[in-house]
Amino acid sequence: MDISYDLFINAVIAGLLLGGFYAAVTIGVSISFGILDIVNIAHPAFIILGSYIAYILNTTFGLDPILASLIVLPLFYALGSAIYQVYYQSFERRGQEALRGLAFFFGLLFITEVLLILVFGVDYRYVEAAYIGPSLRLGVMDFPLRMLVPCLVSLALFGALHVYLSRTFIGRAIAAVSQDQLALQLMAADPIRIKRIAFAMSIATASIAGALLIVIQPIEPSVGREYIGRVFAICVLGGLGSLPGTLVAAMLLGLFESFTSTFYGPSWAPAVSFGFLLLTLAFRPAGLFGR
Amino acid sequence: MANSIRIENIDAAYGAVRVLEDVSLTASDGETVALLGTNGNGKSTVMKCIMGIVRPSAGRIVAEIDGVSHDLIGRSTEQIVDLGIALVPEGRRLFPRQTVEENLLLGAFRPKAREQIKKNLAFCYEAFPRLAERRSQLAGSMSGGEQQMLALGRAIMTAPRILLIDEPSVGLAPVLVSRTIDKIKELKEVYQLTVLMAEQNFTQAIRIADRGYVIVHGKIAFDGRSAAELNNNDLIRKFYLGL
Amino acid sequence: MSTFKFSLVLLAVGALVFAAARYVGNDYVFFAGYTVLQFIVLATAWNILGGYTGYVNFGSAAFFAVGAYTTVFFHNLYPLPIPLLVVIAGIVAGVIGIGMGYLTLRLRGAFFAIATLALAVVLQTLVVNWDFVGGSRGAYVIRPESVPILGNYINYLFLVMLLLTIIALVVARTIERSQLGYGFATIRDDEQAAEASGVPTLKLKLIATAISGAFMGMAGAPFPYYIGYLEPSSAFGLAYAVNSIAMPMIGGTTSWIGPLVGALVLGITQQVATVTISSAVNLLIVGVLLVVFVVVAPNGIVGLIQDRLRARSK
Amino acid sequence: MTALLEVTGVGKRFGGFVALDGINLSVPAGERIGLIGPNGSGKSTLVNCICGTLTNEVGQVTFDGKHLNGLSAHARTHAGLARSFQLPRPFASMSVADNLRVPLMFTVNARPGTHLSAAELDARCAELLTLVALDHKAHRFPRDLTQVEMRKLELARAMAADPKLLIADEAMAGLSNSEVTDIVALLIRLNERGITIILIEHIMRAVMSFSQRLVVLVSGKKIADGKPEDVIREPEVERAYLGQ
Repeated sequence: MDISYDLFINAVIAGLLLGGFYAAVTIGVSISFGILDIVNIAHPAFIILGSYIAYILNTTFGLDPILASLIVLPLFYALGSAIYQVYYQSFERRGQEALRGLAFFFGLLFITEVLLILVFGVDYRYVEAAYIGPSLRLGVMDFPLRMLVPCLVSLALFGALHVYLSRTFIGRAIAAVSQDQLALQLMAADPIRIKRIAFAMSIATASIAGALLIVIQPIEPSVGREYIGRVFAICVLGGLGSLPGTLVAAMLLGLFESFTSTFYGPSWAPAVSFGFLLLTLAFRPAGLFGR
Repeated sequence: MANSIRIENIDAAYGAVRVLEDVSLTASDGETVALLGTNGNGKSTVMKCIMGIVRPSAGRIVAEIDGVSHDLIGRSTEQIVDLGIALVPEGRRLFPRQTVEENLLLGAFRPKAREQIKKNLAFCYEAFPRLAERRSQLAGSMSGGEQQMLALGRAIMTAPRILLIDEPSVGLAPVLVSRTIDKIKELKEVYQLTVLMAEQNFTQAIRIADRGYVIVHGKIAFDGRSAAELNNNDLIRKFYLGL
Repeated sequence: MSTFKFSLVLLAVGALVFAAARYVGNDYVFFAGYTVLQFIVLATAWNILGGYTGYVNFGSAAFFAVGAYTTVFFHNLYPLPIPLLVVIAGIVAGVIGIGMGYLTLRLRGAFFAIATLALAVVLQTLVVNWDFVGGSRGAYVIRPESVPILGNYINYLFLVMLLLTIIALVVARTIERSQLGYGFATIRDDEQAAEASGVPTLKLKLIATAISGAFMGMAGAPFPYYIGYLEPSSAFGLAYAVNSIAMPMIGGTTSWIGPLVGALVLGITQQVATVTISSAVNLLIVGVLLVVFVVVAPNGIVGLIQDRLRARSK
Repeated sequence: MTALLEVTGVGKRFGGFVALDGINLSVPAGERIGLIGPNGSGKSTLVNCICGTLTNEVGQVTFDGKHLNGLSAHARTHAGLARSFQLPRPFASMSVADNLRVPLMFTVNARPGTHLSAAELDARCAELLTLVALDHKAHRFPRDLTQVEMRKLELARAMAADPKLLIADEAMAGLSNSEVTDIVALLIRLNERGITIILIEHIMRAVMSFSQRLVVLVSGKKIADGKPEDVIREPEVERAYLGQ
């Protein structure tokens, strides 16, 4: 009985730590899909790109992967800015985002994945850092630092973005832009510029999320696909663009996956997110905290 | 310093449908001018032309802000707002999923407005105590009257010199209409604004208007040089109800 | 041209293609040809939902794999003739399509697209955990050395796929010209106006999803016999998903001919590139072409040709 | 005699905003009704609740003896309710004639006992196009139409569903005087064929010449309902338009 109690407690801890990390993976999609209504299904591919960049900087210069991701953050921001410009000019402005815009992001997803395969092959890659390996133990509770550090970084990122979106002029404009573009213009703000900033920020978060991912697990180019279901499930369940909702949904999914792997085996975990997504779409499309 | 707006002979069309024909009107410094007429006659389109939302096919629109003239045609909406012209749009167009306070703060997006944000916010809460009580409530959950107050407050937050208001009475019960009209007068006096107001509710509008125009089928049908001239109810009845 | 005449023409073309391939007599022609035909079916199937109604399916690979694993399942249980397997696979995949659609098609199109993407991951998870069909290790499906009359087995597979291609094209073209096709187009143009005109939009979307999914499943059914050894990562390969979108988008999405053109152009290019460069690079080419076409030529090759013709006639 | 359309106690809110507040409306078969009211008074919301584009939270809509609550929009069209949209929403990828073919195929042919052959479909399309004077544009696409023609197409498409009740939502906004006269005449001709019509319109001249009965909405409430000449003189209506 003692053993199953330990197992249970540790499954909860692992789930919460995993959920914290999922929050960082999802926050970019919460901004692009949840707030801006841009269905960027390539987001997980950009996260994997972030992982590989952290990997290169870690193996060649011995940089800490999370620090590395902060250094390349501006590059991701610029990439996001450029992608939005193409997206706006080619699809949004012409009202063709539904079919062709989706295909565009699907193409980007595919190109990124194939490029990574061409450069790095399909072998698993990993990084070195002091916190990968050791564990913090509190009685029966086990906190692997490999999970704890990403969870804390993720929560910090989450908190920073939440403050930014609710306390700054640009942040409030980002939250407003999908509600009423013309009204935003009447506040003297250029909605296209606001969207470009927001989308660039969403891609910038992929840099950090990527570094966290490769800290948690070794990666290969197609790992991103497993995250497509996860991020959109969390984003929809969290109520599209609501940051507190996203955090709660991420924790829930983390817990469910943790319990699934603990009691049924890790190979079943990817199916959990899909079940989440389908049930949400079928019964509560507005999410748990529906707007 | 003077703040005024002058529209000279504008035409406007949606596709092949002509909505405005040779419309000219002015609102001089410190005036409250009413643009009267029933729905579908082009009042909103005049407002949209001034704000750069609809581009006139002919004519000129010139605004004088603090004594400096600006040609408005060809400028984007956000540039026009940034000059110091605010529009309270038809249907209010609040940000429904943001709180009252966030809506007000969004009004202060332009750099000039950010300088006066404290003063203007305090004024809004003083002028509209309901907004102060409900500052953390979502805008979309408020009643029609409260939403209209918020829309006015949000426009004031942009620190305008010229205020345009499109149909403040829409969807409001009669008692709220007169309260809203009183508030517009109060705002105008405190901030020394130049006001152009499009309104269907004739009786309410001319209570505070210095002058007014009646627009029928896209043309200025009557140019009332004074409030007294506009008070000729029979004439208005003819224009309004087609009697 | 009536549907009957059109079918006859396609059958004649098909017979010619088959005769020509037999004349060359090289097995490689049949292997490569099979792949191109399979892509024509996938692209045509994708377009029945994506092109006609405007709902994007990213999960083509999932439907394809459902077909392939239906075959593996029966191969391990009780081997059936391939044409029968094709029919069963079509039914299974069609039913899955309806189920997915029923849960998501009432919402905005983006939700359906995302759900299809996730469907692929989940079905793959299921298969990986299902030992009867080989699990993560994969399954061997030994194809017979020869079949009666035709002799060579790959000739037989090629012929099955050729017939399936003809059926898919005839179905697509028939839909396009029928009441159903009108209904699909109204959904693509404006769903609210469609409802106001009496079009039962949800029902039609489900029909489109079922037909589209069924053909993808059918395209997958002979695949285990073609490849000999099926593992989850090959059946669920992203290449199927991206090709079934890229081919109609590059060819043109509004009529049956677009996916055909796109599949021929891209399919043949890929066969050539696989031999001369590498298979990873040719996938990159598909991705890049997809992005370039949706940005630069939104109506695909067919659209470009139509514009050219129109310009000349003026 | 029971009414063709019976709206009882219909209410609709958007957030805290009450768009419709307990609307009752009874429309006997064959009548021509004008529905007027200032902007934002809830006219379009009422139409959307009747036609199934929106769902009313309270109240009941009954049409031709049938409860409509819970019925999808297309089922209501099949039952004999047709509407035109305030902003025309043509099927952009189809020719003008094909736009009319859609309701013919999906609504008229879906009714038990009717089956139009291909030739009959063509004839019906041609007839409808002649009725709205668009016959010369049958094979053009909506993008080639002027705004006026687009409105006519919108009306023709609603008529193609062979409705018992037609709701025309601001079919005349932005049209010239003579065009308004044309459309009013067209609607009256349709009514003479036995179609009940609700016209939502701002152009008072059109409303007054069309309506046998006038209903006025203000702030989501019905404030007047009766003979047009009387209604327009009611102090409450005058107040709604002129203010007090």
